[in-house]
Amino acid sequence: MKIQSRILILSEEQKMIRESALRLLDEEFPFSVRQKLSKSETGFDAEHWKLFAEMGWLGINLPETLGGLGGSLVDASLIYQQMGRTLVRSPYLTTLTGLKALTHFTNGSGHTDTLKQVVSGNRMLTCGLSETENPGHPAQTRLEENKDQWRLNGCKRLVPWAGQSDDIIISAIQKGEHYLLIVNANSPGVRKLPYRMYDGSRTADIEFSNVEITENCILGAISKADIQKLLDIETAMMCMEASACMWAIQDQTLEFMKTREQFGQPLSTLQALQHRIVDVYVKCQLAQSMAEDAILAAESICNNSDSDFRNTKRISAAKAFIGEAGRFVGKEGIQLHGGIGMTDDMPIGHYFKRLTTFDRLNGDASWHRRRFSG
Amino acid sequence: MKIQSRILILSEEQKMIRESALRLLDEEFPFSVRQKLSKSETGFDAEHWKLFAEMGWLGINLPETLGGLGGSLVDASLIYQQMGRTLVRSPYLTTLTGLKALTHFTNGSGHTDTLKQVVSGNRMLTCGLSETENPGHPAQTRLEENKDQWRLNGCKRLVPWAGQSDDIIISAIQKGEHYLLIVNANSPGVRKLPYRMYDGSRTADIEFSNVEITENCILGAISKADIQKLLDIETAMMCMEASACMWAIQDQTLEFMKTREQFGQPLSTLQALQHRIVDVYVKCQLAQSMAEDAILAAESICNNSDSDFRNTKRISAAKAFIGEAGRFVGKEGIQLHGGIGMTDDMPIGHYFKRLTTFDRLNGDASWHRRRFSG
Amino acid sequence: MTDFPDIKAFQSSVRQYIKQNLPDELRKLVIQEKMDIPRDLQRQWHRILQKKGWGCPSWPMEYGGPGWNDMQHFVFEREIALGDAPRSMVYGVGMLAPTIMKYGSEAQKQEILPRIQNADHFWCQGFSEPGAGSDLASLKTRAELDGNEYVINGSKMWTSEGHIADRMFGLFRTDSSGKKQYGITFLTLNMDAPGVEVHTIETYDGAGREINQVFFRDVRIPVTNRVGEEHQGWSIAKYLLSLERFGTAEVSRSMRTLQKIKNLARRNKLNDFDFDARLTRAEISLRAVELTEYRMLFGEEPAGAEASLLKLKGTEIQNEILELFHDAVGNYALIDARDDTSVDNLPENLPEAGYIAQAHFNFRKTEIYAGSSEVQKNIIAKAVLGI
Amino acid sequence: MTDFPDIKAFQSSVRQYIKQNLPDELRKLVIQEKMDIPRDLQRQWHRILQKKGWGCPSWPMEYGGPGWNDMQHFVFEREIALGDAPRSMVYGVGMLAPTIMKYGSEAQKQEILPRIQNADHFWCQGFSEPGAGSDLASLKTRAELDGNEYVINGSKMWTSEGHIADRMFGLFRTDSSGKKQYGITFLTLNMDAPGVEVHTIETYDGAGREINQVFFRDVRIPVTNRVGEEHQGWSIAKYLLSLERFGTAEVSRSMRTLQKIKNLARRNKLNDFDFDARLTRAEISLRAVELTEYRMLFGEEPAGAEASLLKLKGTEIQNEILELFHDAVGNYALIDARDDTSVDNLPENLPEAGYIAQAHFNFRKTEIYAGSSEVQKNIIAKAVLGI
Repeated sequence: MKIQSRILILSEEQKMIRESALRLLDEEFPFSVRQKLSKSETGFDAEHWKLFAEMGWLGINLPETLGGLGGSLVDASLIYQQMGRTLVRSPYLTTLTGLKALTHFTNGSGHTDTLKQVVSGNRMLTCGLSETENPGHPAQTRLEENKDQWRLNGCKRLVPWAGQSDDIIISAIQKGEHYLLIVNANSPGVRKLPYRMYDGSRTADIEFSNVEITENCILGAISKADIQKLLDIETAMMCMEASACMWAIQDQTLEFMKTREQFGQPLSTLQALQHRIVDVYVKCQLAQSMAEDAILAAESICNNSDSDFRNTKRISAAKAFIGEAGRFVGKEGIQLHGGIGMTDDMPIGHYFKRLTTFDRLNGDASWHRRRFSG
Repeated sequence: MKIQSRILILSEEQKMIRESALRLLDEEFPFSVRQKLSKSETGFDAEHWKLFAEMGWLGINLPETLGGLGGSLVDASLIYQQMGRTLVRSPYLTTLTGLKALTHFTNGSGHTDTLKQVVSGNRMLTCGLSETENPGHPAQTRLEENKDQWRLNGCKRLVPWAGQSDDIIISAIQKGEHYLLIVNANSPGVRKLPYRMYDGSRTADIEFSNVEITENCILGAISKADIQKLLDIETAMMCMEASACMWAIQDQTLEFMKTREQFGQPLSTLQALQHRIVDVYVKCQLAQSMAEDAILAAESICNNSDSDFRNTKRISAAKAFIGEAGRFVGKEGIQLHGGIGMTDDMPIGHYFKRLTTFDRLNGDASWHRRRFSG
Repeated sequence: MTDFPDIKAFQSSVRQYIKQNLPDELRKLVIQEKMDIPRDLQRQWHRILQKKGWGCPSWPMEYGGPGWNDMQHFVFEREIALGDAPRSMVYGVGMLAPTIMKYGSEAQKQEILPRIQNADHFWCQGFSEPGAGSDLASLKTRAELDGNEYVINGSKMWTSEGHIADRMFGLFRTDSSGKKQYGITFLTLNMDAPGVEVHTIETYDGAGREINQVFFRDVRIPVTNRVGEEHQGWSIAKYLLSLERFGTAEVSRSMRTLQKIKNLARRNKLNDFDFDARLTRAEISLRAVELTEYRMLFGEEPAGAEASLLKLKGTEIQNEILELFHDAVGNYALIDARDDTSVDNLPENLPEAGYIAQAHFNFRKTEIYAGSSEVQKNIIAKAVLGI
Repeated sequence: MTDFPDIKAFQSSVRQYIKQNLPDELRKLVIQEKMDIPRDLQRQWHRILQKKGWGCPSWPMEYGGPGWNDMQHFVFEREIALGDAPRSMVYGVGMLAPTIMKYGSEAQKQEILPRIQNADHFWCQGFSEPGAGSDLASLKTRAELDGNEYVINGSKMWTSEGHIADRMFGLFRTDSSGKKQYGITFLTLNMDAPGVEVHTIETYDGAGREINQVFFRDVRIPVTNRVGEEHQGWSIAKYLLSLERFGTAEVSRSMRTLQKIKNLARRNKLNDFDFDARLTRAEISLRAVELTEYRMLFGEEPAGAEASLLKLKGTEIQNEILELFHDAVGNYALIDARDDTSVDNLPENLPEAGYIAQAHFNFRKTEIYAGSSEVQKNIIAKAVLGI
């Protein structure tokens, strides 16, 4: 099913972004390639990353002066939506978050070179803002001054793609205040404990033992609310990805039901199964509405320096809803496929794993429900 | 569907109790009679009550010396189960609870005459142990001694059939201790605010203003745990009733589906509806297991003076499960009937109302889940 | 979201007008979810709205409507719900009138529309029959041509407001020889015509007079009461039923119920985490339906059969929310609101107990009528998913 | 409940024996929900049980089984699960053996049963095919009689443990002329026979070698390998499949998982009311299935097709509980347990993260295999409700 926006009213240009992203990803990133990359060293392909850079996708939200396209968050979300649909796995989102952190709070001053290298695909950047399951939980990682030298001690958990990154943006605490830092991932005292995730993406715990931090790498003080904003924006992007994953499951399951025969007739003619694929379809529609609303809320957050609690709630409602709905749709997708749905060769299980991951990251459904009602 | 016990292993005599109760109730209490009685003054028929007395049902749990049959709680539950199945409305359960309170804690001494009159159907007794939604919440109703006279002040909420009763057993507090009293419902200072419930049963708030209580009417001190036991036993009885209500809905809905045609074929041939009535059937089976287990737990409570928290949990698990399952089955029953299910002439909606009432009384599903897990 | 200039101003003028002009007596009945609102009160309110030209909100200007765009109409309906005003007179204003505008003769337009607009005539719908509910096309009530008149025999079922209606529009069997969709004719008739008898169908919730069975025994109506061609009523009915597609989700009413629950929970100081978790879930689900309704109405492309999901999910969440309301009220919700003594005895701080149970039971109908949830699923399967 | 004298004593002797004799290495694999437990470990454990005469718990004494009554068997299986011992060897011990006892020739009994009892031979099942899953009778793999041999061509799908099995029993098409249930023959064969090829089917959860597709190319087996009459294998299969009816609810395993969740929650000091509410609901639902299983096994009347509900609800609640476990572990549950580095890096206090995701994904199979949930519903509709 073609994804049509209805809450988002897209310009012709935006529709083009969406369509061309889909075309490119379909071509360059078929399921077979994804499977091959799952067990590779880095989990994604440097050639793909180069392509993303060439398409301008990495700098889509940056001003043209910094080598970007000057696009909106919605523009970026349309690309990421199609990555969800085609189940593309890459450090795309965490890179965008890292760039946003770098530019939004410091306008990139002093790190223009890093920025440009990231945007051109020559340097990998990631961002680790959480230390526990609760997104935005205050950092315990400490920045300390000792004899005119800044030292970093602590641990950041499950920082996406940190093992594959050259630079990591993190938050740390100093005298009760939070600071945003950019740390070279290969500095002495930085220890990475890498993990492969079950959706094939990579992550790592990062331990900092007396890591020397130059003045230049301290981007500035940042409020807890501003950290939360970065996370909210990222979460809204994830919602767009996840709702597109759901559509992919719907499409593939419907197609399977139309072709697979049992007791002499296609599965799609059995009314009990019809009603169940309808339930899946309905969840996809509702999830899409929530995702679109979340990305609009996130765009408001981007555009306003004031914190608006309503926007935060819109994003939490979406995350909670899609978290649950996505897992439901994944389970139904497998069940409606029967045994075939359990096989590694079918994409369906991999979409389900991605959607399960989605529900957990940046706060699960239960956490966001509490935040929504709080 | 014939209700078969499987956790409960019944004696031949018990099977006879069950079958004869069903036969009698089916005959004497068809749905048309129930409908007629709904809007009558008292909500039930004195002739039926006489019949219950003649059958020995009112004194089923009392020793023969007090005019009872000396039967077990399971025996009583088999009768009450069939009242659920045939949707009989009467003060049967609250009468049993009242009698249990009267005999269990005082062995009826001093009230033998009242007991006998109740058992023979000539005097109506009820029991009001709760003052809030939380079953067994400590009483606020106060028993006070003033110049060698006992006075009662306070209010008991929603005491079942209190408007139709001659005597009411209640708990009251005096100097931090709880006492069980039997109060003549027509004493000066007793004010009844009667209600008709949507399932046609009757209830009342009872206000006590300086009601004079003779020494003889103070049955004795009672612990909170013992009040809870009385409520637990009553709750287990209700579970047997409710699970039988569920079976009735299942039977009637299945029958309807087999006969009602749409688009030229019986509803029962539509697979989506088949799977839904299967869900109903499954809930009925599970609920029955829970009900049987609850009544066995309640029988243990009856037989042991020691409080066993495990028995309490078994009953709470059953109440929570059947509360939710009953409402589910009621809603499905109506939905599968379509418009016909909305009409007052069909029993289905009345069973649903009874099951909704069941979920609320003596603590709703949410309350019992907390108690189970606590 | 799309910007609609001045929509905020429009919204607040509607809100203001409702607040100032809705009779208290009526507001109270609506808050209490009464199904049997008296005819004269309904008429009074219609005329109050009509003073502003708002009585027939969906009508184009050429027929004396306000000529609103979809967004204005949407905002108006939401304010009606949130302001505790009654639903608009759906059978005349919302269903028959647009059908007449599209299929009616000039004479029918002249005759029918002004009387709807002025609330002179109340209409009811004669579609379903005892053996034809979801399977509407199998209807059997006959209209036989006899000279210049049709003679009607049979009965119609589930006729809401049949007991207060002046007129009925409906579908009647004029030919049984072909496939069942053929041979159905769309007719209108006077409810006081000889041979028409209205019997109330009592519902298990005890909502009072709401639905009826209407019997016809040799009821004679002039041929000029026919809308469209003889035997071709099915396509008119399909058009008419498609008008119900939006709004049946009852999102605005559910939003209002949620407000009531929160208001009650604040007063009752509930501290039940289990309840709170259910409430939050329901609130988020309602939001998903609300946003989807908005998206389908005002988004990139107009929604077709997909809109069936709004009815499907909207009524589901509506009933979930009413169930939460019922549970929040507590055990006093168990009283029978038909019994005056019981209502009088209720604690003063719990007026909700006087109506919530009835609403909770009554509104189960919304998952059944106007195409049951099962029918909506069949429609989506067929028309959207192509299976 | 019925009293079974001495059942408590029996239970504690079983518990004791498992505790003292289950090899640590094996216990660890079971705790980690490993699907690919090595053959030699399985054999070792079987022989440890067999020392007590418990290796084939369902067998009657005449065949060297313990001759237990249903209650003893039930208690034994529960203790196996709660004691983190592996499932018994279902294909040989639980399925083929009783079938041979009922339908096999004397020679087959002599040949097959002792080798199962001593765990000399591991068996697998060849029923499903790529085009015949829920619709088993539409199987197509052919066995053609050629003198004293059958010649097999085709393939079998979803063959659990096919890669470690010595023998297969299965259903093969010997005649396609009649209705599809006719012409199916029950045969056994050597997995190392020329022309047999076993291909592992990888599952999306990454559970390792568990299920296979088995290809047959001109595989020749002697006629004496046939069980029962030619073409009449369907009724044997139905008998064999009915043996699975209990136990597939996996109640005991779910009880064990619940213990693990509570243990974890205590350590993690979770304080999430939403999670607690879900957990309590699941615990109560499991209890309902547990009691129903008990009731159907030991109650007033033996359960027939109703037992389908145990598989249906048991696997549903099993997966609900595994999902809760996954959620309770938190974000470290997201790691891929196939990757040794990842497992090594895990925080020490969270060993559950090393296996829960895989179990959570893998066990979705239980709602699909051995008659999917949809098939169970069809069975109940037809055989219990008569529709």
